[in-house]
Amino acid sequence: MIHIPDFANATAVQIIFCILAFITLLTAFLTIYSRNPIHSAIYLVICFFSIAGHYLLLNAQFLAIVHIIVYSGAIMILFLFTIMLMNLNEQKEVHKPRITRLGAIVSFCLICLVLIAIFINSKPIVGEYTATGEDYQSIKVLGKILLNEYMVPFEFASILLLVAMIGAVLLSKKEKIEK
Amino acid sequence: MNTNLALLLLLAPFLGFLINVFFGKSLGKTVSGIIGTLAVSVSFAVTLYFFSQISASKQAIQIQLFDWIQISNFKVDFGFLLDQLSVLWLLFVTGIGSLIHLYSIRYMHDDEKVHSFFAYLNLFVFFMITLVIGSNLLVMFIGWEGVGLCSYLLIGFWYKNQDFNDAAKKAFIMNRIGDLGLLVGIFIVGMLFNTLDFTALKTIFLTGGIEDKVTMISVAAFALFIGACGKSAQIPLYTWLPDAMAGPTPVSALIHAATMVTAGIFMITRMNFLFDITPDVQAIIAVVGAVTALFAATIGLVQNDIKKVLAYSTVSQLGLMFLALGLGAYEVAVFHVITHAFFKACLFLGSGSVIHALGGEQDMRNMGGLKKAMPITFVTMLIASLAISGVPLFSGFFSKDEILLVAFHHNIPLWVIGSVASIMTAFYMFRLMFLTFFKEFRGTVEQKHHLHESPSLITIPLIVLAIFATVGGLISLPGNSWLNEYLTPILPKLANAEHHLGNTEYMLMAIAVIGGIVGIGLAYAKYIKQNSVPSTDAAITGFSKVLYNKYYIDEIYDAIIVKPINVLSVFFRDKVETSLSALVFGFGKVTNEISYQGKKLQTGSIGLYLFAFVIGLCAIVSYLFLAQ
Amino acid sequence: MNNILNQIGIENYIFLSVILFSIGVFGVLYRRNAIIVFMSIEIMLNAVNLLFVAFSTYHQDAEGQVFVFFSMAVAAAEVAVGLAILVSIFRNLGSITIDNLKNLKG
Amino acid sequence: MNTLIAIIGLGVLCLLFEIFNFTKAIVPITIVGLLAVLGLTISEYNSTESYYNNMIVVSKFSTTFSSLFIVLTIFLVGLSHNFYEKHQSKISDYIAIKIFLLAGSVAMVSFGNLAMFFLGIEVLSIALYVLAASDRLNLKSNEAGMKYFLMGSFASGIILFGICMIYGAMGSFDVSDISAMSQSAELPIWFPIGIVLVTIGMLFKIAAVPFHFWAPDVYEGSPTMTTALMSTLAKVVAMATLYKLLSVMNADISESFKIVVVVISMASMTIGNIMALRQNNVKRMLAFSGISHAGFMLMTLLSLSTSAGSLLYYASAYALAGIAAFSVIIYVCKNRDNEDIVNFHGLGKNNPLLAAVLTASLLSMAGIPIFAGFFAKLVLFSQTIESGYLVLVIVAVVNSIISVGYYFKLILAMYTKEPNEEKKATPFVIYAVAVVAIVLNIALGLFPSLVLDLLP
Amino acid sequence: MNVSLILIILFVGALVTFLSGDKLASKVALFFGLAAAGCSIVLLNHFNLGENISFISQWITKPNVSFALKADGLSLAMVLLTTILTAIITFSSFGNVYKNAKSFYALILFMSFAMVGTFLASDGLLYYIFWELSLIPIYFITLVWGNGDVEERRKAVVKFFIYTLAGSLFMLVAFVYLYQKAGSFLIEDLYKINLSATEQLWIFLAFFLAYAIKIPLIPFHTWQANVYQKAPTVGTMLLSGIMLKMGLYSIIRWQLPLAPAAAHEYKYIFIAIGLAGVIYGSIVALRQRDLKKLLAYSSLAHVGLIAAGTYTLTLDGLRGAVLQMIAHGFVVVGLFYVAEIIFRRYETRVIAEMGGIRTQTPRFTSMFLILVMASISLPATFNFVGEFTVLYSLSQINIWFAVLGGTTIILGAYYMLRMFQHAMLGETNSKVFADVTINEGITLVVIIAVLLFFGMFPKPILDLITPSLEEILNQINRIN
Repeated sequence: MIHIPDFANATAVQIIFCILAFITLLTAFLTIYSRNPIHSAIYLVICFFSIAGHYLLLNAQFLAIVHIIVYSGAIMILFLFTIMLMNLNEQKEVHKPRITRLGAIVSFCLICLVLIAIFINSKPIVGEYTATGEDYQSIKVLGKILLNEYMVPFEFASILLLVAMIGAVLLSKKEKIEK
Repeated sequence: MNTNLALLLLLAPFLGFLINVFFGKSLGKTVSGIIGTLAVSVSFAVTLYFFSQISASKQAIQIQLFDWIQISNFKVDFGFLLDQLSVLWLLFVTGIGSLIHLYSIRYMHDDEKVHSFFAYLNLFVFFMITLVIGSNLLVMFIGWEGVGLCSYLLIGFWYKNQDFNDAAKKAFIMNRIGDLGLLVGIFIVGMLFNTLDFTALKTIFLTGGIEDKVTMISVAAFALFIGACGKSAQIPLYTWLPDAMAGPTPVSALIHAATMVTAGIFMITRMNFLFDITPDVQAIIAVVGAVTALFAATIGLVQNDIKKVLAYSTVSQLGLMFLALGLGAYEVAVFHVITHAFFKACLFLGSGSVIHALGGEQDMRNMGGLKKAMPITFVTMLIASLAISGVPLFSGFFSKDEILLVAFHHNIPLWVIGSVASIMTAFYMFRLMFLTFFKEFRGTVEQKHHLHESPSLITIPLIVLAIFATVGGLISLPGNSWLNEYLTPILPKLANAEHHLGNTEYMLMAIAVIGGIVGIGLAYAKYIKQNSVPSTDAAITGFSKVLYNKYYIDEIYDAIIVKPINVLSVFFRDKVETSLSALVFGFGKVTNEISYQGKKLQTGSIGLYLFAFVIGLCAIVSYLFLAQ
Repeated sequence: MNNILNQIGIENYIFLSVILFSIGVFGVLYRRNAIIVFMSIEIMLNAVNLLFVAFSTYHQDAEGQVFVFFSMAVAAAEVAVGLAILVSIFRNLGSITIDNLKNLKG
Repeated sequence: MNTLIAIIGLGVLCLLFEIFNFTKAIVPITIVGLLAVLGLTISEYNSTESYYNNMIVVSKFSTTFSSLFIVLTIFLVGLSHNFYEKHQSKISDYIAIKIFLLAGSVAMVSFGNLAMFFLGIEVLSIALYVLAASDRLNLKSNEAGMKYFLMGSFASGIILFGICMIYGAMGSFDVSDISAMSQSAELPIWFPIGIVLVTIGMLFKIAAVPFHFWAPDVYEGSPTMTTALMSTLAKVVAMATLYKLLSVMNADISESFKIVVVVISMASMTIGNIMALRQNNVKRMLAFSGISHAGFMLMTLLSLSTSAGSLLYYASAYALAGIAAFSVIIYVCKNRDNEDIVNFHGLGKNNPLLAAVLTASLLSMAGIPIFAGFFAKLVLFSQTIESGYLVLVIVAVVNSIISVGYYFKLILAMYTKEPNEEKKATPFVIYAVAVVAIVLNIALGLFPSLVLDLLP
Repeated sequence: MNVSLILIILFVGALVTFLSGDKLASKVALFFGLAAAGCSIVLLNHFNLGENISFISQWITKPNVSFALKADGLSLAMVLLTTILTAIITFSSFGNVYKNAKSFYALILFMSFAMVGTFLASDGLLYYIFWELSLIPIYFITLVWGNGDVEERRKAVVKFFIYTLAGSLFMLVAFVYLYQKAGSFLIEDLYKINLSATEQLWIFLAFFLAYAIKIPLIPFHTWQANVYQKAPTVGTMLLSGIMLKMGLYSIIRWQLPLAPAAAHEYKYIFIAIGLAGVIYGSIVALRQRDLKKLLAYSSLAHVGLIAAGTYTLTLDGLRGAVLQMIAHGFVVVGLFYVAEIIFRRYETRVIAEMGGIRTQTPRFTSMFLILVMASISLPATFNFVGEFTVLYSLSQINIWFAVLGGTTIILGAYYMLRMFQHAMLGETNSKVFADVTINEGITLVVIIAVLLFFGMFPKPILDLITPSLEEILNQINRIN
């Protein structure tokens, strides 16, 4: 069953979802479309914020906050930093050949259509979405899960970050030339 | 005892061969010649022993040595069969063989490779004996091919001349065509009767019960006949024999006149029981024989090379023998084989003597008037010529006459052909005699200076052979034939054959004699009276040119068989092989080309790679979830 | 506490994230500027994250959200490494246009 | 679990060594450490246990494959000393990254939860991105790193999406739960989609057609050491993981999915082999060869329940041959700016032993008997025929024939061409690694049961 | 005492030769070659006394592969051929100096090892492994020590290798398929399975491809002439003398009994292919310029006949084929050696550049001639016994087959004598042709002695092979 937003009888949640979704998609598109990297970055930040909005809508407050901190805060800053560092501006990008654009559009349409078609074709989800009423996404719960059940992945994520760190260092460290 | 003697008979020449091969060079020319001659003489002596034994006992001697080849339904022993037929053959093989060995000691004295000459001759005798005394078809086949090998070696004895080598090769290959026929015949015989042993086969045939197999037997007989054609130089496989004259003259005398070429007749006589029940094949044999006789005789009319004349004469005479075989008169054929062996050997040796005297000259146009210089040679050759021409009282008269007689009784046209061939024989033989020995010498002055009678080692064999050529007819006089009696165990029909002389017979005899004399007369008229000498090669025209060029048979064979095969070979080599090869390489090339084109796809562009990724993803997903 | 998905529907979240994901794919293919390409990849990852949270709500289960943390860690690590590579390319090449990276081919 | 912890400990130790300036001793100590870990892993062979809420599941599958990975890492670390001679200051970083990469690999084959799987594959990938780009002054290396990174992240995105769909369908990341549920309940379509997407992501990692385009470029551009790692360890890990993913989640593979596998397998073999024919660069050639081997290994997916042993065997055979080949390549192409076949001219004269080793390893890859590669293919063919895909086997056979073409190109270059430079000294470690690897390979070829019987 | 001893001797021999250094290598190799030959003769003796000299032991459990060496008369005959020829071939190479001799001789022994293994193995996979293994040494022998332009040699060798490998891989698939049915690779177990006609046909064809390329039969022969020409003579001898017998042996041992119905059904086609090879090979041989190439095509013709014999599915056909295999092995080694002897003196293999040798060395000429005569199967040589039996078996099927096969008698004589004439006869060559050395003489004499002896007394070999061939024939005929 496809929920087509019925704007006449739309609940607030539905309207918010639609607006957020629109913002998300638009800014995501603009991120890609914008010629100036800095603009792209800013659109992306907006996009991330709108996604955080979705999280909030789904009542995942903690995640929303983490999301904003990590993406908008850390990752985007890293991007911006690099853009600034390299002093990029819009002129730098060479003209895209038509075939590239065509290919990109074809891919976009294909992947979009194929996946959506599958979901539409498939057996719709029937019935009410259950709500246990239990708290499953508060910081407390998340913390428990993360540090009990998911302790090993959590620790292992540290290895991931360690590797990334060593890697970044390895790639940028100047060598002492030993003769 | 018999086994040991038979082995001595067989191995004496082989021993001679080995000694000559390994020590011949150090022994010196004469010694190696003597060893060769002795070896064959030993065989001759043993043969005489066996002859006397068999004449007395009339029992064939069977000797089994060991198992040789094993076939699923029968096995082939290596064994000997000494019966009337084989001993008879042995007699003249080893007898004439000894004489020719003796002759060769002197004749080949100036050659540097005398020892290998004697080695080959001994080897030849060894194989010939194997051929003759083999107790089954396959042992005979050893000898059969072995004499072919020796013939190859001896024709190509002067191997520095590639023309001679070509002749040798040709002889071998032509023989092999026949051999294939013989093999096929052997296969069929083996298949039908589960044995190749002569005695066993004969028993099977005599007991009967083979009527349902006659068709296959005919095929076998025909195949065997092809084998005989190859060895005995019948149409269409005769062309090798004239070329075989490239070998030293004693070789021509021994192998290509007296012994090897008669192997076909031997084989057919051996298998007479088989041929007797296949009249169709017999008819073919008779026709082929007659045609060959005439055909070769016509060619012989105009040849100028003394040995070539004799060669075609041999082919012609062999044709007559086949005619007799085809008519079922095996004993007559055998009789002619024997007389022919004497006079033809004599003729060849005589011509050898002439050639020797002239320092290698073989063209009769450059001879003449040798009568005075070489009286013994002249007389012996004259006797032999009279014999071959069928002049009464000489051996040839009896044997040839019997053939014509048989032909007349069976089929008049064949008799006519045979008679014409005989007249021609008389003509060309005396043409040879007149051109060689009469009138003035036409050679160079230097040759004339050297003219001389050959030494006694050469003339003695001539004289011996001439004597036999004269009296050889005695073994089978009309009406009182020792030979027929002797051969009766081999040819059971002879027992009840009546041999009386009626008017018809006398008349035919007269016709034959007249024919012979006419032939001689014609030759006399042309070469003595008119004093004509054959013109030079270029001046020959008309039909005689066709004859002189042997009906262009060699050229025709060359054009329709040899050339096409060679062209085919070149075509296969240059075209088919390369294209097959290219086909295989083609797979590699195509994949390589695909690879080369494929490399262009790998452009290095991330966009393309990701595009492929996405397309692949979509394809898989849509195949799995949308296409169902 | 009512499940918010009753009002929106999980499908819509799926469609949203599929489209968002596709936009990311589009970006990766469309842009030649490596940084924007990185950003597109981030968009893809975020599309998935969004779906994780939606599913988490759908199942009323926290694990999905926990997974998003790991996903973020991964994204961060990737970006760090990616940018490090980018920087060294920029040092060598003076440009970050990925079309210039065509030395390896064939 | 102990293995994983020990490996991580070793990795951290490596980092610490630099601080204490032990760089000289780092390689031997790491090797000794890895040997100890290997012993530890082997000792766990018979214990099937799951740790920490089923995050890590130790089974025969995980221990055997982990052991293989550790062995490969030992070889790779052994070669490192020589390769990174000029980068002494960074050697501990390199080694540590490799050790962590190993940790990621082990996590990938012993995961009990998709989170571990995802983190494992990311550790592996990120380590590889770094290693690919590690020759940072070399533009080719940069390019390789960039390409790998971009495409790898893209694939990670797909994998993540797939995991998400699985989660959406199952509400859990725990593979045993997923496995249980996949049988019982009526599933939403998300689950098969998730499986397919994850599979596609893994197909990218093992470089199967049409997700293979990165491989030749990245192999060529990366430092040879890294290429060796990618083509042996990384490929084997990815394949084992894909196998484990599909078998452990009890994703009842449909017929049409099998057809997809068959098609991809055929395409990988064919395209890999054909493209390899015209390559001049040995690393590139081996990349395409690797693609074709990926195609071969995919055949194991057609008989999931019985082919773990053959996969292990194939992986061992292929990886050991790869290690031997790359150790020779490292020796030959040291101080050269490319790895073209020209460099191998006359190796048969200059260094017969290494030429023989390279020949043997190529023959093994081509599937010539007594080398393990032969048995690997044989077992694979046998299983595939058993599951009824004779056509696939015939395509595989045709491909084996094509593959001989390019393997022999290299062999011919070694033996028929004149050397274009003087002999150079060969470090001991190269000999040691090359010979030991190829001897192991031959030993496996002579006694295939040693490995084949380890897994059902 | 069992047959694995021969394998061990040869393998150890290869190792020791490799370690012995370039100077000693040839002698060490000869020693081990002789030891192996001696060992096989001793084993033959044991076998004739009725002892069990087979060897079997489980090798791999999954797939079920055994290290099974079964010695019956047929195998032993082939093993004897291999070991004796290996010794002869090794000895024959004494006149040449090879660089890196230790590897060269080690490879010879290793190849011999693999070939002996092929002949002995009674486990399909083991057999296949040995079969493939034998390819590697000859590849290197040809590649590294061959003659002529390197590029062309490379092309020829690679073609050879890929081609033969291609064929045998299909055989492998067939084996695997059979294994799926039987659950074991042991030949006895493979015999037991019942296959449908279609299955049999495909299996038959898969085997045929492998063997047709190896033997080779037309039209799969294109690798042959080039490789024979480019290979060093030792390699050519190994290839033509022994290796191509592997294919023929395998037809008898594996192909026919495993797919008997298909064999019966399609035998005419395969006989025809064999006979086509006889005629085609003979005709192509006629106008070859290169001596080794000519011999290669003559080999093509002969093996075509042998193959035709095997496909008759009669005892005579099989027996004749085996006899002819052995005979051809010796004669072709002898002939190639003759080519080598000429090459050592004249440095050419082009027939047109020879000629006029006979005057200078009558002894050598005689031996050459005997070999030529044996090769065209003159009666009283071993080749005749084989060829006669084969032709006889063909005549049992259809007399025309015998006639067609018999053309080899004529055409063979044609091309061989033509070659002999142009290579040896004619005016004395201006280049000096040194007489054969003692080593060369011994080699040729041994070969000739074998050919002549068994030409007259083939019985020991017949007695050796007949029981095993009958057993195989029972297998072939089991469905009828």
